[in-house]
Amino acid sequence: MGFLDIANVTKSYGAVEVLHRVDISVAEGEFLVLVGPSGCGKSTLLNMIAGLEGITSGEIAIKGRAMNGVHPSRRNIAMVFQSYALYPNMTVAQNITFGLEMHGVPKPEREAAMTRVAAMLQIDKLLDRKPGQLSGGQRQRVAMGRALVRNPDVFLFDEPLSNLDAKLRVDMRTEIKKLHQSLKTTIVYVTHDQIEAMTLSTRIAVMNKGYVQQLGTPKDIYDTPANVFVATFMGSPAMNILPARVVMQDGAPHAAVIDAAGQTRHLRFSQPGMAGWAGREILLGIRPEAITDPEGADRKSGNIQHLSNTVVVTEPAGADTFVTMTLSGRDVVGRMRADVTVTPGQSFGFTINMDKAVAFDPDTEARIAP
Amino acid sequence: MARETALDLRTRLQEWIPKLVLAPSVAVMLVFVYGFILFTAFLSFTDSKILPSYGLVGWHNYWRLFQLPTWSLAIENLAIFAALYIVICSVIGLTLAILLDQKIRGEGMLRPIYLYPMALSFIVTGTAWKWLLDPGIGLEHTLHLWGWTSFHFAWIKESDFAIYTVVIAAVWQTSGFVMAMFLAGLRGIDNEILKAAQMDGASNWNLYRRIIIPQLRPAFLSAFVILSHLAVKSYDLVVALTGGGPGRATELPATFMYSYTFTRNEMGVGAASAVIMLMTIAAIMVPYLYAELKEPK
Amino acid sequence: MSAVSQGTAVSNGRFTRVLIHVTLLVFALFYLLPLFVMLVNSVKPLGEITGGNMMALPKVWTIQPWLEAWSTAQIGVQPTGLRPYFINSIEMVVPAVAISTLMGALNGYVLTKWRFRGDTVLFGLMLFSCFIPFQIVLIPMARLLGLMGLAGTVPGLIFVHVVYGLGFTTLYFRNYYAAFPTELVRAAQIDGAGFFRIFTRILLPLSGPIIVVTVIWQFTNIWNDFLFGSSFSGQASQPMTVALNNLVQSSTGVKAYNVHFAGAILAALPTLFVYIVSGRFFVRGLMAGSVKG
Amino acid sequence: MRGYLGKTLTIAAVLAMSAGIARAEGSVEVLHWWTSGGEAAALNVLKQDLQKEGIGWKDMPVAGGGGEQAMTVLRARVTAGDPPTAVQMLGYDIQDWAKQGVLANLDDIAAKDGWDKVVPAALQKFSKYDGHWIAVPVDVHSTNWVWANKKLLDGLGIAQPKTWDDFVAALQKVKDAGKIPLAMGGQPWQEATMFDGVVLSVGGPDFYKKAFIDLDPATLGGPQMVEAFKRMDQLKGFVDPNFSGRDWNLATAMVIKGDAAFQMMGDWAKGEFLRANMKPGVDFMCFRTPGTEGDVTFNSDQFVMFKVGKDQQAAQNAMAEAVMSPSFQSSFNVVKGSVPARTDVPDTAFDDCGKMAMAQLKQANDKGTLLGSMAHGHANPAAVKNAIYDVVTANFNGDYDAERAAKELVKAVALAQ
Repeated sequence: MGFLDIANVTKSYGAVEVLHRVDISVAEGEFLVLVGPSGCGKSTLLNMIAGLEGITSGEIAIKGRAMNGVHPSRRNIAMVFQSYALYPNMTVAQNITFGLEMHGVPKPEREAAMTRVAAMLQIDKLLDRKPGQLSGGQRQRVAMGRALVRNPDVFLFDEPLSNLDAKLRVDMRTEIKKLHQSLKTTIVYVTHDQIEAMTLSTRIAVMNKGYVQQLGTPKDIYDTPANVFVATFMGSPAMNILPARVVMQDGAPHAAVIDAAGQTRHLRFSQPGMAGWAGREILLGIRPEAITDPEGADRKSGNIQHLSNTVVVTEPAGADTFVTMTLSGRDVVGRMRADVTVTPGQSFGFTINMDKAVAFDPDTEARIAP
Repeated sequence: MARETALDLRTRLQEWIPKLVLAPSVAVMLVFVYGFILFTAFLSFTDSKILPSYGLVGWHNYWRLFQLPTWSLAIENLAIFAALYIVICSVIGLTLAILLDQKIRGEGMLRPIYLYPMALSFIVTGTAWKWLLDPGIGLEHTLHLWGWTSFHFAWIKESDFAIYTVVIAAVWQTSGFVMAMFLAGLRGIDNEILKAAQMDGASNWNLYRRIIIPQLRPAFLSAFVILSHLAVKSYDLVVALTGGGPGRATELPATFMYSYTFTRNEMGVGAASAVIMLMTIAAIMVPYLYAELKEPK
Repeated sequence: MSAVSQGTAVSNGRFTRVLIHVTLLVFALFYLLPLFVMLVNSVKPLGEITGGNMMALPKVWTIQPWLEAWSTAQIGVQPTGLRPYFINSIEMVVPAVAISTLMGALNGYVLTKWRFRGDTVLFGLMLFSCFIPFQIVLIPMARLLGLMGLAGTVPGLIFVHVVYGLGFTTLYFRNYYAAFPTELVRAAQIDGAGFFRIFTRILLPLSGPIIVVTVIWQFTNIWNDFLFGSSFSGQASQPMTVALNNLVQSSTGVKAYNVHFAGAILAALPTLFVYIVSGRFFVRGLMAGSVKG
Repeated sequence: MRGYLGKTLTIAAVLAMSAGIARAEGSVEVLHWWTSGGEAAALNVLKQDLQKEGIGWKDMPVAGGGGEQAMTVLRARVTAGDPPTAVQMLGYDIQDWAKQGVLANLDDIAAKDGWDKVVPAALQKFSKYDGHWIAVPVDVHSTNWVWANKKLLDGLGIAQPKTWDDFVAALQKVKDAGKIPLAMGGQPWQEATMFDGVVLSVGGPDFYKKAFIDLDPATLGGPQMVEAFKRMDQLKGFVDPNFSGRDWNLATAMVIKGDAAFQMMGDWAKGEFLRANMKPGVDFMCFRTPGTEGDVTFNSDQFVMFKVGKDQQAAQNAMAEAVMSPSFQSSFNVVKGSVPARTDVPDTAFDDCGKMAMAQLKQANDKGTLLGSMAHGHANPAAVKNAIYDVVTANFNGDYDAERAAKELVKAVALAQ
């Protein structure tokens, strides 16, 4: 049994089930990120943990105590909202201490806790201001202060960074990560941004259409995505997905793809087990960083495949250059070193690290794990 | 909501408190509005005269109602009055709001001047209006004294035009209020959009017609609710201004209902007219409310 | 809720601006005309008025009509003027406005922040109740007030005004609170505040503008109400409008128009005061509330 | 509130009693529409009379229309089970309320003070229901009056017209002289008040009775009624174009100022002349609508007594007696411009018009030509009265010609019954 247990939880509005049998167990000190596109049910799940929405069936327990029907304020949780939800009529100090006041904490203790948190978040100079007088980043800190001061068992974050500009978002991300590392608290964090999910979490639950698509460490999720949805949702640029046919050549399974010139090309699988799919169609998934120029190929890889093909577009992005080719009728992006020289229309020798390639069943879109 | 698992006491209480808080209002409304409407509907089928009585007479009161020339006149008048009143109030309100929004010096002075009529009861402003509109002593008379002898304005004395004077006085009373609603709407519009549109080369006319006025939709809707409710209830206005005259030319359903229920001792007919009036209001308002309140899921 | 900005970003030429000012002034004259008639006739002797001199300035100025309307005019058998009825009206208006506003606020709060199945239907029903013609409620209301023992009392009158004010007060607050992020309430719930604490500590302190709008609306309507005031008040609690009506609607007696106009302005002073003083907040309140969907 | 008030009044009553001549106790609550000016002051006399007897007066004034607003309030009060002690009322309304079984019985005092003998029978028709006294009449107004500016008439050489034709000739003469012949307020009740006199002038008391009291359809639609409407059309030719909606006292002011020569209005108009310091017979003239000499169409304000608790009956009876006392009848009616509702009151306090009216009332009562005014609800019930208003005002405002009006009158009256 974990610190926070979500067991078989479903949620329905009337006849419509919006969350289907969610099962997640979170250990103490873990940083769980719920990620998915909007409408996937991640915020609903968070609200259910918070007690802001009822549980249709199943159970949510914190520290072994069932929380179904327990009032939000009795769950010893704290939550940071997307809009921060700072009380506009109260000062920063009042905002931070309101929860303590509601829980009957005496004033001196409240003051002490507030001073501590304010110092930690560097908002001690803002205590007398009203939220309307603060910048976005400052509001974010106050919202976190309000959560921290309660010293809760579980922190809940509902897309806390999505209202910040890009630079501030990166800074605050680091800040949250530091905070987690120093406080060792249990956090459930909702975001639609897969980079936040990857960078912050100890574990990720990728959600779509009310289902948890995959639950695992960032590395699991990235390297062995459970299905096409997870594969394409996590990672930027997204994983290339292209139809291929499994053929046997020299006793080893190959993926047969078609290049820009209409020629069939064979790429050998690293997994011999793919032989079981011989003669059948699959979806081949290759991350852009697994498609490089010959010099940029991963030296540790045991299976580098070469493929020359026509370049469609090149996009220099500073640290890397993204090069697009056409394979099996799809645009396939590769990630080259910055100083590679390619021009559109030219034929170029791509190297593909087939160790990192994954295959999906075209019918179920589930990953084929040979 | 589907059946939830058991809740703790506090949560259960919190679930119930909102409903308990709302309950008195709902109860009061059901009894004192809808209960009374049902009671009135019942009365319309009885032989009630001076006080309610409970002898049923079927549709007789409705039959009599539609025999009365004054009733059809009252309905006709309401249609004219409500349409003109709502349209003119909205147009004047919007115009004033737009003009007042042009960084006018003295806005603080003008705004209360436009608003104050709403604060006055028609018991006496009615008399002031009656005098103003009376050609013998009011505006026409004064302008004649000032030398504009061809000026003629005697609508209040003419059966076919008197209802328009009721519109004038009603517009005077509420257009300022409507102005305030539109002004509020205008102030709520993001100025960045306007700047962008101006850079796109939109003329002021186009700016208002294409960009600003469409954004005032909520203000139009609120104005519509308030104006139509005032139009339907207009009673003291007519009583004070024309007393329903000349003849019965400015009778409205509200004055008709009052006079049959209370001064002519024909409560049954009065109730029947009230039912017709309520059904008319419902026919207009229910679709509107439905459209407004439908859940945007 | 953002503050009232200083007008639009649209700009005009010089000629247009002159035209705008002229138009606005013409309208101002239109709105002021009846008030002018009332004022000018309240300071001239009756003979000048019945003498056909209604629009002109007085030849003889007098404040006698004002004094008379205030303290010596015959209202019923007592020559008290309007003065005592002010107190009656205030005793009725203040609680009625306060209660209906508070209930409207609570209703709006529930209907936006504690939604439940069927709440929209309830709200629709409440909104439609604004349209009930008051003429039809008189008789059944009188009966029920009699049964409740409230007939002819101030609490009875307050009750009636609260009942028929609820539709609009709820509408105003619902629209205002609808614009508030629900997250505020959730945050407060997690912080441990209950239903009433969230209301008093968070929503109410932010409701200033809409309270102004609602209070103005209710104050004006209740202060100016005549039908309920005359039907449900007792002989010692008749409100201002009934007294004013008694003053101006003599059946077969002499009509002292100058006293009537003075009385009318006196009777309207509280509402005028409320409008002029809070006019600025009024627009702001409308902006924050009732013009949003 | 109630308790507090009750206490105050009790204390007031106790004080009044200890002051001396106390016969009854308690208080009366009076709903009326004499809310302003002279008539309210006149009613104050009654209040003081009662206070001398130790009876408190709770005033419940509600103005509006001819008591329309007060009748609405009365409905609310009766429905709430809290009726006032006494209510000012007119004509058929009294009978309508009596049918509801909510009125008190005054037979004992009536017998004691001999009301049957002194109150004209035509008034008793309203003050009694089913043979029992239920109301006390305060005054008798009559509506078939013409008021005239004497100076203006003298200047034009016009004598008091005796016949309808005289009257029309006089009006024409004024018109030719460039003055307004007939001052008029175009409100349905004012038009109906004129119509009272006109109908009486066309066919005399019998026709009037048949049409307005018996509501005989043949009479209502007959040639005499057409003639009556034609006379209304005639009169319309003599009013100024701005008549509609004008208050009656502004019309009176036109006569007072000498802008207009005549006004056809009830005797309450007299007060306006007196207020303007004009003397009857010298500055202004009062005479019956030409052709109605010796007949009187009246309306009478009455205090209708409602059933009250036992503890208040004594006060109620005392009030009834006080209203009927000759001294109050005299003092009140002098102020009001009307005449006393009992025929044995001395006319010493009254002016010439008043003396004339009192004499004519007695005469009409003896002759049986004292008729209830249609315009003021003393000829038929409210529903019928208003139906007649509808037609009269439609005719006077030019919607119906005389023939059509007579036809519509039959229809409207039938529908309202």
